Amino acid sequence: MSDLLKLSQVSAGYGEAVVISKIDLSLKPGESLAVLGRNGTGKTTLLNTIIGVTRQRGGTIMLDGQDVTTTRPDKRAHAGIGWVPQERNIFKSLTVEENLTAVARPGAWNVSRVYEMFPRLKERRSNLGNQLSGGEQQMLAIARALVLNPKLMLLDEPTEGLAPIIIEELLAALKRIIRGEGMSAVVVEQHAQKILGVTDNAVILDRGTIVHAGSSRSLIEDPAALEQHLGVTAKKKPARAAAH
Amino acid sequence: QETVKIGLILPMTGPFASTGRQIEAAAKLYMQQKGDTVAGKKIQLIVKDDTGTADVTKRLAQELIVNDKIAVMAGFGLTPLALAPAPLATQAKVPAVVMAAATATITEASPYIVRTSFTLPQATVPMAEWAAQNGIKKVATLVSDYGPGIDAEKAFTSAFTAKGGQVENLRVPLANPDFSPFLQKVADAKPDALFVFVPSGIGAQFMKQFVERGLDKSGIKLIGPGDVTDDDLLNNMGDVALGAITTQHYSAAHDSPENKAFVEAFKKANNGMRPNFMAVGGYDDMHLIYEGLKKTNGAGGQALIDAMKGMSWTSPRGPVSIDPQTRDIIQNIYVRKVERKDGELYNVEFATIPNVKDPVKAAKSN
Amino acid sequence: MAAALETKGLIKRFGGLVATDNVSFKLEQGARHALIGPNGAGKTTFINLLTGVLTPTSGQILLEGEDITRLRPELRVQRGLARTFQINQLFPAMTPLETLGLAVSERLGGGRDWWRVIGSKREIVDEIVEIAQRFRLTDVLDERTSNLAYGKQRLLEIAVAFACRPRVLLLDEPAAGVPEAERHELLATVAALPRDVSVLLIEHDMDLVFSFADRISVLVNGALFTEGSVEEVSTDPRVRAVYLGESVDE
Amino acid sequence: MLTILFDGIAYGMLLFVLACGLAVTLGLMNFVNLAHGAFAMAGGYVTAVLMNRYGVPFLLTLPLAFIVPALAGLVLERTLYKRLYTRSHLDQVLFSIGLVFMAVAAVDYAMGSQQQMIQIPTWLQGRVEIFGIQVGLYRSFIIAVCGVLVVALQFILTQTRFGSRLRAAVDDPRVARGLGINVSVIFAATFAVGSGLAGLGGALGAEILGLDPTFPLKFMIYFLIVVTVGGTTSITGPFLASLLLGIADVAGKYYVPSLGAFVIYTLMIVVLVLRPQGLFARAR
Amino acid sequence: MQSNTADKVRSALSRRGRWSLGEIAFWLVAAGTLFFLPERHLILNEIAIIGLFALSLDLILGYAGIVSLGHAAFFGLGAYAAGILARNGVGDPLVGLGVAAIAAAILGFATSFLVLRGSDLTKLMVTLGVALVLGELANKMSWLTGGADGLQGISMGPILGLFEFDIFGTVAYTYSLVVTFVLFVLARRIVVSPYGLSLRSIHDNPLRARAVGIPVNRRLVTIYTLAAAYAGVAGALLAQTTQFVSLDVLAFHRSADVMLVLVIGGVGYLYSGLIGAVVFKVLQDVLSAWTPQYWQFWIGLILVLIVLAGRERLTDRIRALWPRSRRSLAADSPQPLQTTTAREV
Ligand SMILES: Nc1ncnc2c1ncn2[C@@H]1O[C@H](COP(=O)(O)OP(=O)(O)OP(=O)(O)O)[C@@H](O)[C@H]1O
Ligand SMILES: Nc1ncnc2c1ncn2[C@@H]1O[C@H](COP(=O)(O)OP(=O)(O)OP(=O)(O)O)[C@@H](O)[C@H]1O
Ligand SMILES: [Mg+2]
Ligand SMILES: [Mg+2]
Repeated sequence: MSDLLKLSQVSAGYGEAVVISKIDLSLKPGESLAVLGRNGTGKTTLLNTIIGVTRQRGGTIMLDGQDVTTTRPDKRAHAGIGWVPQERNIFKSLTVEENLTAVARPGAWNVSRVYEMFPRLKERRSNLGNQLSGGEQQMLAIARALVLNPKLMLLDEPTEGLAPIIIEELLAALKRIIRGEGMSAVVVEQHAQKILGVTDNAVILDRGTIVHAGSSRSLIEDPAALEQHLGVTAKKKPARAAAH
Repeated sequence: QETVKIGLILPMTGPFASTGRQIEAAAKLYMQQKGDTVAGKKIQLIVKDDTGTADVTKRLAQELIVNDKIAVMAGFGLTPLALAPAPLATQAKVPAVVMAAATATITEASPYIVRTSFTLPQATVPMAEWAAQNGIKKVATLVSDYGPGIDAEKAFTSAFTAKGGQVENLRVPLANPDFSPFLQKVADAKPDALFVFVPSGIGAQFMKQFVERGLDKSGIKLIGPGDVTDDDLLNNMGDVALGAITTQHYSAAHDSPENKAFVEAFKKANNGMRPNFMAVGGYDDMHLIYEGLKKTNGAGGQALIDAMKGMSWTSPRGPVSIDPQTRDIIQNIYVRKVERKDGELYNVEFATIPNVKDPVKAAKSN
Repeated sequence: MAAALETKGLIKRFGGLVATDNVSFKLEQGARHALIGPNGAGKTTFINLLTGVLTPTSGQILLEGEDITRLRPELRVQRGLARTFQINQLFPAMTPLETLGLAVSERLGGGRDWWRVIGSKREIVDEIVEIAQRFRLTDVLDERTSNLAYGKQRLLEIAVAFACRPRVLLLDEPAAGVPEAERHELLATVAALPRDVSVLLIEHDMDLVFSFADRISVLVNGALFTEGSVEEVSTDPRVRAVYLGESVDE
Repeated sequence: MLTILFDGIAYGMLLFVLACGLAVTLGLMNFVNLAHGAFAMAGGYVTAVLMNRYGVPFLLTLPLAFIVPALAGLVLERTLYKRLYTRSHLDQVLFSIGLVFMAVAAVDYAMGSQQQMIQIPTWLQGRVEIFGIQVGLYRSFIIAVCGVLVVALQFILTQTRFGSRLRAAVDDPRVARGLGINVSVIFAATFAVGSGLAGLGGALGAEILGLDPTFPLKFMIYFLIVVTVGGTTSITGPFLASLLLGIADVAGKYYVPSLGAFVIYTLMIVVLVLRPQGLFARAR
Repeated sequence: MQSNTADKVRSALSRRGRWSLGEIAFWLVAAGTLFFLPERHLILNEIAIIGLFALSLDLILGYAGIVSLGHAAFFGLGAYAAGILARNGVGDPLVGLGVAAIAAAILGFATSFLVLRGSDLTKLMVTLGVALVLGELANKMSWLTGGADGLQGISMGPILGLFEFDIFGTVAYTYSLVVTFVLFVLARRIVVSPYGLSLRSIHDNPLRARAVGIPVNRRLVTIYTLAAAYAGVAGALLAQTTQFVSLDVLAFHRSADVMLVLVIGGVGYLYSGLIGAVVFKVLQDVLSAWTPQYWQFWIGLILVLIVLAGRERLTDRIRALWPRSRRSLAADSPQPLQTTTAREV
């Protein structure tokens, strides 16, 4: 099967600075990819370049066989990308429901279905965007991307600020959607352990370049790589802080 | 060849731009007709835009005096614009010829100020007299709430009550888009006539709303100094203006050969624009300066101002002279009524009050 | 001894919604206390009430025994109550250096000082350096804050609260956006504060909560649901049902 | 008494007609377009020129008074304004004031500095008596047009997706784009409509307010007052604010003429101090 | 390592206080014009006054983020205060300046409470309203102000009892320039102090500013009052050097012009007002001499072009002449002004 998303030699940055350089990536339909890396290594920049809101400096991006390198972000969204930005960016002067209806596109995911997934949002449907709690905003950001009915979801730290029980449900749902409905996803995460159980493949970014790529499974089983690139000491409970 | 410089300071932009335009056009027309040489010297006109702001007028006047060494300055569209440079005129002994500003006191601010336009009381008092003589007993006055408006109100009220009339005063803010509450008050008061003074640009708006409210039909006569029926705008106002009775020193319809020639030349030079009372002020002022310079052989200063005093000539508006005491103009005031003439609207003069002096200063000297 | 921070019957309504429902809560001196609860339970609202960003509909707030319910926010800070925000609240057009310098000099009463250049005081400089090093901000001190990566901004957010040298520190999801590997270090920095500083932590990362806190309160639908030691709360089946889910182990 | 009320309403509606375009560009798009008055002036001049030079009937000129400024707005938006959405408000102020200066001088050059007059058709002149009060026909006409406008705008903004998409695009254009909203088209369309409304307002208002090259500067303050007092998040806000200001102004000038000039300003200050987001802003 | 960082920190922080060559050159040139441009002293005087006026607006707009479209209220009040004083026999210019500053400061203090809340637009309109009301008052109180005719009969004594104002404007310009310089030095001192930094932080994010213990309202009130006093002094300078005051010292265009001047110059580095005043006035003077009727068109065009060419980039370049305002440490390019200040937590 041909690639849904293919990045070749993509570079991007802000102003003078180049933040990510020469990234190669590809993703088949129904496949999912975790993007890991320390702070400031360019994970967000990578996602933002795929959706097109960061200025691309070089390379090409193919979406579903089309070259979208110079395509406007809204066109890319129409072509099937759903985006959950890191800072959530809820439209603050729209109600919860308007946040959804303003962007919704026809398909399997409609407003009532995302309300089922996040009942909390239904309770808050007429709150304005800036009258939501942090976690509620995160749910809304995810829901908002879903009602676009994308082929490809770009999720930038989607579990941030969510209660453990919701994370659990969200990850389960993600798994279901990817496996069951053939949606693809690129997920940026800080919780390597959690996300690797969901995605098929994983890459690790460091200073704007890919320093590790492979299947999620192999990465979980490779604590040395995790330790080296992310500093994660797998499953070791850190000692309680000295003062205790 | 020596040059004599005349500094012309006018509001060329902003809300009073049309005043500046009329005067500039008239002054240029005069120079074009009479040539730019007087007493063997070349006349140079320097036009400056003061945007209607007094401190700018003053600075421009000062620069003209200090840097350009002008012999005489002229222009001054509004009262504060004329008052601001007055001390300079005194200090530098440069005559200042006021072409537009109409508050009575201006010429008292400096012995170097002469005026070729008019003073508001000069145009207003005859209106009061005419009204009293023509069966009008009760008048409501409506003026813009600023210096000249208040001047007009005072002059009219005192002259009209002196003749036994009854007056009710109303003032509207200068920036006032809608006259309805004031007109409603007038309607409630049911006077015989409404005396109105608003700056000329606003006049048209006022006229329309006056008619829209049906006040003309309820028998209230519209009277006032000529600003509301400014010649510049009158024709465009349409029928609403018909019948308004005003007193002023100039109408484009004034019947004299001098005026016919002036109006025609003015229109020709300014693609059809009709001269108004501002224009005639500018035109006469150039005449005054030219004649003055002829007498002084091109010298400015004290000699020029002395030469101007008492000068008399026949202007497009009729016979005029400069009062040697007050340096204000003495002129005929005409009572006019807006009528249609050859398909256009004009202030048609039907009565003349000859040789009117500024009543304020006349009262003082008595 | 009075509790470091105490609320009595605190209520906040947003229209019809009761976001804080009659909360009577005590933060003991020197406590390492965590506040957890489902999304939208009212945790942030609670902090906003404590710090004066919001005014309560009714109820009382006591800081070290003194009623501060109506006190202006900045005066609470001056009395030693500092916080971090769930969503970064920084000075985007200033540099971390300036941000920290500002916080330190304000605390030292320098904000009224209008005749001296800010860098001229030694104690200020030393403290900036100390905090910057502690939060690994030295390399970005001179960058514009809005250009920093999110994680650095997050660190700055916490560093600013530290710079206020609080006696009571309220942390609203401080680890959000911080990579897994660094979270524990961050919290260790917090835990290493002098013992007389009391800390209230809101966090959804249970690893952190359990390793940091000695006491946990659970807020659900605006009301206090339960309170107890780590052991008690983490094994409470009701807490599992509404909040923890199954995957959290202890 | 009732006449005063009617006059107040009519005056308020006139203010609204003039300001509603600004309520759209400033209020909804959050673009400080001080050149609003220039578009209004354009509409006024379209009507004046068509009527006076070509004898087109008043009513027929109105659609053109909408369309011509709307097209001008569209062209300017596509070429210039669009570069300024992301800029600071100060840049927007500077830019739009620059445009105003240019418009003022250009119109002055082309049309002269004097007042332009239009003759409204006779069936709109004069007054009739309804329920014992004298009402001006033209003012009633303005009230009617205004009513239609309010209903239509309110409908579009609250009941259609266009409205929420517009607000989304204003809140966060970058993310709105990333979520499939064609921000450029929405902004261009909205801007064009805002300019068109301004033009329509100028054409309708010329009869009462007069029309000369300084129009955009002279009435700028009034537009801004209406939009600020009404709050910038809706159309009904400015509408109600216009009514309030119109009635208060007319009544104030009628009953206490000596304080007439203060009424509208003081009212504005009081309202804004008590409700800084505007009288009818959505709860935030 | 520790001391190394400390040194860097110290120098980065105190860099802002040092006078750079660019600045010194600026003031030397300004002083030089006293000798080199004797015919232009009148307009230079006006430039100095407008520059001071814009500087005062910069204090609140550029540093504290309070936009104002009614700054002429203080300018006008200062002008009238100085003018009325001089008309009633107190002709000493410095006394006039002092009284004008105090009068304007009192008005500033009283009205500062109106601009603490609300969006930028609200602040614009409230300040505008204050100025308009004041203008109407001045019109109504013609017994005191001379109303629309303007205040006449101002006669100024010599400065310090030594220097009489001359018709060439040399004394006037020297006087205005010296006053502007002194007040500039003071303002410069203030903005690099911790107090000045706290103003910038309030501008940036008032919510966070409160959360580090800054009494936001009090700071805003003080700076607003100070800026009002500055504007009052500028107004007094105008009244004293032109010996005339009319209603348009309070007019809307006065507030609008000063805003333009400041924005042209670049907002937020104190020189903005001065540079803007030079640029704007010189342009206006040249263009209006060239085409008195249509100069506005060209000014407008230039404004549009300045913005399109990236005003902020242009002014950043000027700013770069001042080392303390290195990109990252500058009172940065104005943030997009928010229409709502209600930031959600
Ligand atoms: N708007 C911007 N302007 C300039 N530089 C930026 C901007 N946004 C990010 N950067 C820089 O780009 C680099 C990468 O940032 P990015 O946000 O992509 O990192 P990230 O991997 O997502 O980090 P985090 O885990 O903190 O979210 C950082 O060093 C940051 O300083
Ligand atoms: N200004 C407001 N108006 C109306 N409702 C509000 C407002 N602010 C917050 N809320 C509601 O109050 C509830 C409590 O919000 P709060 O931010 O305190 O939750 P939280 O416990 O911090 O949640 P999270 O863990 O998601 O951050 C939420 O449901 C939110 O929608
Ligand atoms: Mg990121
Ligand atoms: Mg929260």
